[in-house]
Amino acid sequence: MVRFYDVTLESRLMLGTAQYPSPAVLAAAVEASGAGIVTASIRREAAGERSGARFWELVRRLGVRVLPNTAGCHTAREAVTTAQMARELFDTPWIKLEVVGDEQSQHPDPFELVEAARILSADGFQVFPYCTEDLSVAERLLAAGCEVLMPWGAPIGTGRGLSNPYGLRMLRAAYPDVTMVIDAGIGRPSHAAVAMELGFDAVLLNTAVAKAGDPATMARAMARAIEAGREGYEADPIEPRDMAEPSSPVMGRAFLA
Amino acid sequence: MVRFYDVTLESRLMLGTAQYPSPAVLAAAVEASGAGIVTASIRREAAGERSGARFWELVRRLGVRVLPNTAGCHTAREAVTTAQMARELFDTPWIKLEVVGDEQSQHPDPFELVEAARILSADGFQVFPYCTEDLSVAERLLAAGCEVLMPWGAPIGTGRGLSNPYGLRMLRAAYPDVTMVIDAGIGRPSHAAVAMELGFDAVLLNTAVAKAGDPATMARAMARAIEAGREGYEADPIEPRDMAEPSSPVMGRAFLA
Amino acid sequence: MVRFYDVTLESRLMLGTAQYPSPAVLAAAVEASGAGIVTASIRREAAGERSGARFWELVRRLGVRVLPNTAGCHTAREAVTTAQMARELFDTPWIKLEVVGDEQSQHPDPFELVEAARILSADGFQVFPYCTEDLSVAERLLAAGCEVLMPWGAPIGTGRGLSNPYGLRMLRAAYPDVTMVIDAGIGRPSHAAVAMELGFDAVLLNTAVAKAGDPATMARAMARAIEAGREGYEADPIEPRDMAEPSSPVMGRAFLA
Amino acid sequence: MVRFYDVTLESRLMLGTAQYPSPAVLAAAVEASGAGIVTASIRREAAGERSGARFWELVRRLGVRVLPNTAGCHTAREAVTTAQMARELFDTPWIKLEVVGDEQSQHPDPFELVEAARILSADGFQVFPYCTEDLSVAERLLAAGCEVLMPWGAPIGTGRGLSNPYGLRMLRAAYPDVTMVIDAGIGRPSHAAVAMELGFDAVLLNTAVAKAGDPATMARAMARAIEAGREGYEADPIEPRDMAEPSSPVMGRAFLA
Amino acid sequence: MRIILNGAETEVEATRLDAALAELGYAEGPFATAVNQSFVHREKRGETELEEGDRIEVVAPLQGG
Amino acid sequence: MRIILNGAETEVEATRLDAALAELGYAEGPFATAVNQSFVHREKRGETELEEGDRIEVVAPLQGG
Amino acid sequence: MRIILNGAETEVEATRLDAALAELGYAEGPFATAVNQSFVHREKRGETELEEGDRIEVVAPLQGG
Amino acid sequence: MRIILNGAETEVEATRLDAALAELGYAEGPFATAVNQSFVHREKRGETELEEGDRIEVVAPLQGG
Repeated sequence: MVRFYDVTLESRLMLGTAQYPSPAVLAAAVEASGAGIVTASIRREAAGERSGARFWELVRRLGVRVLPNTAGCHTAREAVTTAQMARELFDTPWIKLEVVGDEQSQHPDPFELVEAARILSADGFQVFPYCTEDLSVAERLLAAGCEVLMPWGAPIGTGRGLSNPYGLRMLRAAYPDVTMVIDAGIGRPSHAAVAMELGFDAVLLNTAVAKAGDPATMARAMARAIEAGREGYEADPIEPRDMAEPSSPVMGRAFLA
Repeated sequence: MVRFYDVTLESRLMLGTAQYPSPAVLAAAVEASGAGIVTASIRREAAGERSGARFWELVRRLGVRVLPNTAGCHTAREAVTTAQMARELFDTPWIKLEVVGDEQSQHPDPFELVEAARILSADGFQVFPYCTEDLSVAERLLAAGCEVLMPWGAPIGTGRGLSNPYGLRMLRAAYPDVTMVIDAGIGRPSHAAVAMELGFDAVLLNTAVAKAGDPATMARAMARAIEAGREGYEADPIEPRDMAEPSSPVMGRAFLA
Repeated sequence: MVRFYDVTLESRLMLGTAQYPSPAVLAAAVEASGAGIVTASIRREAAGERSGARFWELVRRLGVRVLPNTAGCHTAREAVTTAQMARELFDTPWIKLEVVGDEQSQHPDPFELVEAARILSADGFQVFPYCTEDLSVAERLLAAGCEVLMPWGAPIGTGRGLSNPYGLRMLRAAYPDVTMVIDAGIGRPSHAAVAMELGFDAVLLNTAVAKAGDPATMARAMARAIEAGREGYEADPIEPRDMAEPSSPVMGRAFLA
Repeated sequence: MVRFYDVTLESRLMLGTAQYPSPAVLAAAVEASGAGIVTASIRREAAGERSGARFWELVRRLGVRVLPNTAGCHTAREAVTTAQMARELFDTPWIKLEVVGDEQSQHPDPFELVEAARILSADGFQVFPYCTEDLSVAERLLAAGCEVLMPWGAPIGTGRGLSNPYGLRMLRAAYPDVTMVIDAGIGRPSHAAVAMELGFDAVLLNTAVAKAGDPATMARAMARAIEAGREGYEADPIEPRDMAEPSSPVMGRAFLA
Repeated sequence: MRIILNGAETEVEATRLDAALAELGYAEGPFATAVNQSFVHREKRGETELEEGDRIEVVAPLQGG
Repeated sequence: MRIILNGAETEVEATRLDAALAELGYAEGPFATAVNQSFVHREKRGETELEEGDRIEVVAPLQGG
Repeated sequence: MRIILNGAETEVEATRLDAALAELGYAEGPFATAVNQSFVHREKRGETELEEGDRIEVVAPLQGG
Repeated sequence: MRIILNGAETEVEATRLDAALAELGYAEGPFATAVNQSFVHREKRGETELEEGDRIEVVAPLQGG
């Protein structure tokens, strides 16, 4: 069970809805993933276009919560307005707050991010900030009112797995009671399992599933890996040892040489 | 589905039976793992001791196949005699062939291993050799009649995860159709997932489960990680990328700056 | 040749002066390192204590430039005052600007850091900010007037080597013409070589030398590793390949099988 | 100082002579490397071809020892005959014994290798076997009379750095007094430094230097990295720490907040 | 009156946001609005006067990561 | 006759393996045997003659990895 | 007058920084000063009046990383 | 007599290795020899009789890794 503000969910996987080959594949992936939350975005719509309505209808049928994002925003101001529009559209106080420094790396801009988080929290939003493993930024986001953090694993869409596991471990240790979701950079199930073994509470995925050869199977694989990593974390794993030791008992071995 | 000689099984996890806090915990772990195969060993028994019988009874009740091993053997001769005794005891042609070079690292001795594999295969055994990622050794084991290979992930009991993923990848690529089981060295679910993502067919675990704080939960975690890794392998994962790419569409973004 | 503001130096190693077993060992290490710059700090001095004077005398005799730091500062205000006192004491516009978020991890606080960098640059300082690999922070530090950046390799004193080589690579690529010094986290010569192979301009070391069993030898080793890494970077290294390729010619091989 | 049989040398770098853009570049690289030993091969020569003589003349002028190899051999028999021809040509009892399992990966074949090592050692050769990190193979090579081992870092020409540092560390620990040279797989100076920091005695390089954009500079870089790594090993480096600690003293810090 | 609708110059006769949207063809369906980079709540559209050159954004839900 | 049973010197009167095992108390239960490092099949125990100093191994199943 | 010198309460008679430092025994040697968290340049010490409770920092060079 | 020289069929009149090499044009310069996969020492070439179909290898130093 993982808590996001006043909501408690079973699944520790959040799934992005972009980049799938078709709405049907998206729906199959969401179902296979067992995700309780999907992310969504907003964009300009021409009069009579109706694509927003179709997407909205699709999401409704999936029966999952929606976490709208502020993708593409570079300033606090843009992000705040985007969040306000998203709140009206999706009818939720939740906002995945993305304020990025450049198009190329899509890295979070901590300055604009913290400012936007302050404004939005004060305005009643429940902010899920996409951030780095920076401890000072985390501290300010929490002070701004965030009850969830979404540190990146690696830049969006890279599929590299965790770039800085040591830094993420320090972040986890610094705020053990804050819900933290690894967002972005996951490519394979093992990456997601590592994130969970480090003690993170959930993982948000998109490209790794949407662009896999078989998105629904990958969605299920990710869901299993996330559960596996969580259970592994909870089951108190053995520490790595430097030298080998036999696992079969050596006492009582028959002497046959 | 994974094939071990003429047997085809659903589960890709093999579980060792040593080092559990109690028989009850062992039984719970086997059940939680869903393993279709457990490993076992043999040792000297005093007259009237009955501990062998009790273990045998326990294994029978679990309803799984047994893969006996030749743990602790240092020469082909020892291993052959041990295998023959195990065949009589466990009533199976299967033998997990361990012939190790020293007590400390428990590393496979390729020379004695290949010789033992030749003798045992000729004698009707179905040999599961515990080996390294060495391509020449693999070639000779296959020539000796082995239809399964069990390359180590890392030395037994270390829980370090794969020491040489590159070498294992080369071994997998060299013999894509041979059933290969990563045996030893796994510590966490993510390690098992990595092994499966490299295309290995199954994983054998013991210490990581038996010595975890909660063996049954860890057993289930490992089972999930193995399935996750396999599905990830089959679902054709994305390639890691060097640079970020937004997952939300950038076209049509509202201009709010 | 590496440029720090208006000074150009041969050596790409900066050495910290703390934690040595004795002043003599410090002096030997500085000499063995060939460093052109050492770092220093300031602290409260009791009347008549003279330890500041003795340290100052030692540094003078070493004939190297001094880069004073603001170690231990947690706010821009503290750092600014510390820098001003250091400027008077060391008679240099250079300041290694450290503004850290907590005692435990000594991680740079980007908010206080950027503010202090703005104030100090405007006041005529030549600021060497101790920062992370964060691209947005780097951008603001450069905008504040910094002409050198000092991203961490890993937290101070950990000796782990680079925690996030991918992030550091992105930072290097984003600002190819800015002098960048990897500061903190280096433990072994190979760590320093890796930093230089990534294209960084210099490395600042302290604990790895001061706490080594033989500081002078380690200082020389680090100096060599830094040169080696730099030359390796400049010599255009081969790309890693996935598969082997014989280095001895295969054409014309005698047929002896 | 490193000992190869009855010869003791200053330099811990051996350089291969293949794949350079020209003999002049080869000569410049050897000189820049300070290597005391270069490797060479043999091949079929047509009557009147004289290319062997020209190469031989070049090597002579370099004033370094030659370690001929048996590159391309797949069986003990081939390797033995090749070694015998090499001994006559190069007038040295030294032979770098390569017996590889396939053209693709150029991995050492332990079975043919050990047999060839036995025959050649008995015939008076001083054998430098190209092997893996396998402890049982090492044991047999030493028993065969080898006083030097040349475990691979990674497959020849891959430039990946050490594939299995843990396995190499175990090999080093098992035979601390045997001269061991990391042969093959090095791509960058830091890779060579890592090998030396693990306690290996020397490094043999070829492709990384010959195919670098600037071979002479890379040769010098590698030489420095090898010295750096060795000195780092000898200087007793600090252990990596998990959490940061300040390197500047915290006692006596001015209170300016 | 000339306004900028989703980045493109457009002529509208209406002077209030709700009327302008209707005139431009935005009828049903979920959409949200901003004028000159500030959000305009659905219920405030009727009282939002437009001026020459105002930048109006009309957005709808879209898949996102 | 003195034999080595699982590494320990032991006296037995029986001269065949099956009888020796019975004499030593190995009755029911799964066990397997080797004499002088060679496996002796369950059904060959009756025809296996023991000699002074023979090394007999009696093993049973055990948990293993 | 009571001041805080490097964190410790201290009495001084002097009312200007330069005189207070001399009174407290800071003579030669490199040191730098701050009063109430603001740097006081060496040449400004003579014109810096102290008040009851002022926090004075006197610092010197030290090894650092 | 037909031999295989470095993998190619060749005719020689000489019946000893040293003479055959001279006839084939191998004069000065460092080279080493094998016949039928066995090394023939420089000083044994004069006493090495060749037979029809013998495989002769003549090798010289070459750069190598």
